[in-house]
Amino acid sequence: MKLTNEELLEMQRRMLRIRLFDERASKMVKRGQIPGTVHTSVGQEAQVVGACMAVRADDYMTGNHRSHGHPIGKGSALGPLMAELLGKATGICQGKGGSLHLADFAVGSLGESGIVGSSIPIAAGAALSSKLLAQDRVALAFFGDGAANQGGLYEAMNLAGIWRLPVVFLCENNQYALSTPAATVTSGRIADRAHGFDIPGVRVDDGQDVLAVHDAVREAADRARRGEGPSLVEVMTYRFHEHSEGLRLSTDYRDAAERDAWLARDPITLFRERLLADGVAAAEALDALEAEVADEVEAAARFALESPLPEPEVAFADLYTDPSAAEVAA
Amino acid sequence: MKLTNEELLEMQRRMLRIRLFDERASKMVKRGQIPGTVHTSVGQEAQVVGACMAVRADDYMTGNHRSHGHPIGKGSALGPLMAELLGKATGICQGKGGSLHLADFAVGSLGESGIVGSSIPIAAGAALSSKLLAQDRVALAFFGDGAANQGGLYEAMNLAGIWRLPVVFLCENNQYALSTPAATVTSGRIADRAHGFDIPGVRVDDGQDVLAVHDAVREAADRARRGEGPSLVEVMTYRFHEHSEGLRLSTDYRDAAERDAWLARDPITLFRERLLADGVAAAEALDALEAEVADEVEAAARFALESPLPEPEVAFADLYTDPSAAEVAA
Amino acid sequence: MSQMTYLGAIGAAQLEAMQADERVIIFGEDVEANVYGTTGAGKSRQAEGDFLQLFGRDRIRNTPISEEVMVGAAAGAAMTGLRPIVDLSYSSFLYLAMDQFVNQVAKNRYMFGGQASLPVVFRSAMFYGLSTGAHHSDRPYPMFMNVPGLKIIAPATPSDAKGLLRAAIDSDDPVLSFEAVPLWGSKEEVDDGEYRIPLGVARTAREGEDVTVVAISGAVPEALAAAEALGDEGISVEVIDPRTLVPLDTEAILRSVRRTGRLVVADPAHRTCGAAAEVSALVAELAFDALRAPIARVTTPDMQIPFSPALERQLYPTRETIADAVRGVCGRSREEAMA
Amino acid sequence: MSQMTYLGAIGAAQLEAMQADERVIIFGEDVEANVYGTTGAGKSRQAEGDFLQLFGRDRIRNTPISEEVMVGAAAGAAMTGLRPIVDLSYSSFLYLAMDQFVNQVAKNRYMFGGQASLPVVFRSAMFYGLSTGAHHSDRPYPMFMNVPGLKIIAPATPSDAKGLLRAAIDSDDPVLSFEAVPLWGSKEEVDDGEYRIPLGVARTAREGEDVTVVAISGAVPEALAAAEALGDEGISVEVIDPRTLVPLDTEAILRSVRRTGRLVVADPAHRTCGAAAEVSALVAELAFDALRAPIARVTTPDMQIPFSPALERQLYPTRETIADAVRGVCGRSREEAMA
Ligand SMILES: Cc1ncc(C[n+]2csc(CCOP(=O)(O)OP(=O)(O)O)c2C)c(N)n1
Ligand SMILES: Cc1ncc(C[n+]2csc(CCOP(=O)(O)OP(=O)(O)O)c2C)c(N)n1
Ligand SMILES: [Mg+2]
Ligand SMILES: [Mg+2]
Repeated sequence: MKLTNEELLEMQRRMLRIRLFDERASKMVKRGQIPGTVHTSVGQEAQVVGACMAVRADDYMTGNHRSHGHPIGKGSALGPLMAELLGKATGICQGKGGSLHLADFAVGSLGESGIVGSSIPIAAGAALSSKLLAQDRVALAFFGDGAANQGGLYEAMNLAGIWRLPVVFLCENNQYALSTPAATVTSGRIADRAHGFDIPGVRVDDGQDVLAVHDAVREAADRARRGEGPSLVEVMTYRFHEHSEGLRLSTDYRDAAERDAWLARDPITLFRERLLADGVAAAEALDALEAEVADEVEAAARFALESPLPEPEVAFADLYTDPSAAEVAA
Repeated sequence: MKLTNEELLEMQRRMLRIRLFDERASKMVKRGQIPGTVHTSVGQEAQVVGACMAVRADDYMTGNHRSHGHPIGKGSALGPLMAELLGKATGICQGKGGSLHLADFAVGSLGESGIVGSSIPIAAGAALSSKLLAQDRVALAFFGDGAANQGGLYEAMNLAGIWRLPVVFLCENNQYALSTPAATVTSGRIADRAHGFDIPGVRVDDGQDVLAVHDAVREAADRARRGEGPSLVEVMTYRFHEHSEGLRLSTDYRDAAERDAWLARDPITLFRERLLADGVAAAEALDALEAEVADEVEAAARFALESPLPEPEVAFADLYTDPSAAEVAA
Repeated sequence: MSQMTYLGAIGAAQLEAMQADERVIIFGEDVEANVYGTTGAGKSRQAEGDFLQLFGRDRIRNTPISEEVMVGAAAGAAMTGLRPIVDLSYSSFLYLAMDQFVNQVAKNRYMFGGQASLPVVFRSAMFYGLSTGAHHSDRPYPMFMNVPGLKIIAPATPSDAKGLLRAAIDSDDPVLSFEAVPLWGSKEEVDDGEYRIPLGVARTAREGEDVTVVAISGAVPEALAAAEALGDEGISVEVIDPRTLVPLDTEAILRSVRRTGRLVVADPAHRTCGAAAEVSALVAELAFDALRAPIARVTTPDMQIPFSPALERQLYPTRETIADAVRGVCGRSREEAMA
Repeated sequence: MSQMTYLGAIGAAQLEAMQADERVIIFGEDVEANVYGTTGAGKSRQAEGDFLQLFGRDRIRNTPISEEVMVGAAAGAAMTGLRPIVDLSYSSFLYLAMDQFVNQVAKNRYMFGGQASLPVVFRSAMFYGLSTGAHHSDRPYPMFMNVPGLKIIAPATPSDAKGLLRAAIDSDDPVLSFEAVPLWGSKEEVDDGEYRIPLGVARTAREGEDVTVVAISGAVPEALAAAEALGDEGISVEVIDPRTLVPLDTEAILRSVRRTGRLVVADPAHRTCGAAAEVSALVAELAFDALRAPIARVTTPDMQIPFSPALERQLYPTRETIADAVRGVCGRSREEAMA
């Protein structure tokens, strides 16, 4: 698919946003500024952004615990996301969701899920709305290789298959679920699992290449929008950080040589080189882009740090739309 | 696979047992002698017996709501089964299970399940025991085409795949789940769904042929016993009765021509013809076999009808192994 | 007004709602054929009340047997503009979708700081006392009552079934409807027009002075029958039917107990941590001073449900066991009462 | 005896049981790497307590993220000769396997007329108060208490954790173990030898005269702290830790309340139909005559758990809220107490 230079640069911008946002968040965890933990998408930016930019701004999206990349990739403003990680009143979820449960309905993000695999059926439902209400929207469901062993995925693939729902099931295969190598707990190839459901299943072997991911997802999204039903896209990638920030395992579950080989293929560096080689932008412009994003992330961090904590009574709002029911509950 | 004449006749015997048992039970439902309802395997006898006789007497088995055929196929005595359907004290489960929840541990039957799909993981667990305790047993898991859309099946196939558990997943595809045609709610072919899990998935197109079923399941069971892991066998068949006895739907969800075509292929008649043609037995011998089974079923019915109801306090036993806990509960 | 069964009322509420709002859709296993008769007056394809013919396959959708994705997809659809009614048939099947109920349906609005609303109704029927065995006989509303974010209705009469279900469909919050199969055939005069019974408002099914019986779902007619019998013994029983379990009309219960000074709770669910426990605990905390006797619970004991009628029959609250409990809290033995 | 943490005690019980019986196996997500540190004293592969090294991959098994089949397969394995311990990590993940818990694990023995026994333990950890958000903070034991056929332990001290878990593994019935992460680091002297604490026997954590506090899991240390503070105010508090929620030691609770005449229940679960409701209802039914004041529940309100510590902190029972409730049932305001 031919992308404009602007689109290509926007890809790089969003990858940078994810990278710098997550690195900043990582630092804030270390400094004790973020309660709990976060799961970064560092190393997986191409996989996230390639997919998000292959769908429209108003398309639906669901995600998982590795949660910041998805809304950022979909176009969320950074400030309210960062504030959410800090549990601030200005957070996108008013501090109620935290890192694991980001949602930004303004960009179609219907929610990241802390429960592995649990948001996949939600995407199928959003696709049903799109179809019945003629919204012409696609639902993009992100989940990991670990989640690919949750039964709900197969129920969702089947339902989307028979109802020809516009869903793109996107498996982020970073080859590990926490300390567990996918190879030891996954029988067969994930992409192939779609075939038994009469659904296209493709694997993007180089998930560090944002364009490769984009093209595969674009094809799936176009197909979905044409009313031809769902697809499964499996993207091979790697997380550069530990499963979550602060987690330290004594076991070396990832081979050093393997890790080095993947670390050498940083998706952002690779794409920068490509943009330069293809003459899409000059080095200065790309440097400027990086600086711009760095400023943006810094501003988001400042916004988050300076924002107030929510008032305690906020804990008692928003359980129901109906305030009288909430009162009874409290 | 070469079967002895005795084995061939035993197949016919067990098919007859299922047929006559279920027809008898059907009558007893109509007469109000059986509380609740029953789901018969009439028409599906070849699929049940072909599978059950492809495994050993001490192999494990789990089933579903279409529940009598499985234990009968596996060799259960008929009296305690029939008594269970009537809720009698002499029932195989003391009247606590009823038709939906037959279990006969003596023949490896670990339980039929009223919850569609829910017993499949149990079979995987039994296979794990077999493997770790070196019992050399296979676990045969029966479920319907409807159950093939439950996520638990895929979790179980994956687990059995990676752990190379000796499981044979046996899908009884009678083409309908209650009033719902499998074709309308099933994306793709069920047998093919195994492939994505790196598991052999075969379909027996003529599930009215007891030997075809037997051979496919035998191959899967042998493979499992050799330590090579699970298989999925899908058997195409048809139920001759309504979903459950007494159920009357105004909708004609099954096409008359389709039904007639299947009814013409009665697995018991077909096998009788084959036994005659192959000279395995003479007509008189087969008639005698039928009469014998009819007597057996009649005796079971009599046993059931004449058996006493359980004493009310039986309701308060067997929740826990530990009687003191049960006391607290009561 | 016209005579309507409980089951007919359930169908009528859905018919009204489907006609009133195009965003209302129904999906579930075998809903096209209306196998359970819960979406129409008759089962015939021709009769009025055949939803498939009235509304078509877009809005009446057979699903695969996939409870987890049914519930999750309904949540996703509700978050994006539809107002689904999900027919889960037997209440015992809800467990298959428990993660979706607890982690998505109940939590999404709250977790996302109010960005989502989930106008969705999950209907299921409690087939108990009908020899359907342990896998089909559960009455699992108490575990859902322990999940903040869900609303729960449990109607006991045709009028309430119609009005509560309609209010549930109108609600912008997720509602679970637990319908009692033993009541399917019960009949009464029901308003043919559109009406809603607000969630969270109890009904005084019978007024009385000496003792309050809070009765839930299928226990309501049993409690009324007990009250009738006790009236002859000179015990005046007030029967309160909460109708909605979440939000619960605590005030109505307290008001009654403050007057009568005695409480019996009749609840077909299992005993431990059941709905009866909650009602009892509320009263022991908030109306203690008015209490003149122990609070008695009449529930299903903590046993699974056996198949044989010889075993099952004894397990649920009946007019006899409720009456005995009432006599107990009134300080009378059955013998005294009979004398 | 040696100093042991709660987490260490959990590891010790499993180590003992694994050594004592070859049929005991452990499976769960990331158990090989002992990600949660619950199967050994240390996390190092070399240290004693590294189960993978001691017992090998047959008996320590990493699973896929497939809670439903994990629980179902454990049930099947338990029915056929193994004695599995399933590590489900967070309690909030149990919902994914709810059907297996309720319809298979709890029912199979009963439904099959005693043919099956299910010696299996399901461990999970309640990560609450730790900013893990709504998807990781649940304390769902009440819904399992409503399911007949399961046993449930909820230890509050290292000694109890070791003895109860060992008894659970020895039990021929299925046991759910709810472990409180806020207590993981708590320490005490624990018997190094093998011992079991029988299921269904409460522990009097502190003796007192004026009021009984039944405290569950993480609420136990809070209740003890409250008791300490109240002692200075002249209120003598008895603290009962049931330790096992099913079967519940009803007698111990009743005995205490009959003496003190007052009851507060401190329970970190959600309020409606929670464990506190059950304890309250039992007492309101069986020790009513001894009661001199309303029964107060101190629980988590019926809200989902927000992420921000500014919001979350206030939700769980604390020494302050427990003390306030005790003062309340003793007829004293906090102001009076302070004066
Ligand atoms: C249902 C459920 N089970 C277990 C967990 C604990 N957990 C959180 S992330 C994770 C690994 C997920 O792996 P994968 O899906 O591959 O995503 P990744 O972290 O690799 O991006 C696990 C086991 C969970 N959150 N939810
Ligand atoms: C989890 C669950 N959902 C729904 C049902 C209701 N139900 C019982 S049998 C049945 C159809 C099952 O179809 P299939 O698996 O094909 O088996 P068959 O009856 O055709 O042999 C349904 C929907 C159930 N028992 N359990
Ligand atoms: Mg992964
Ligand atoms: Mg079928």
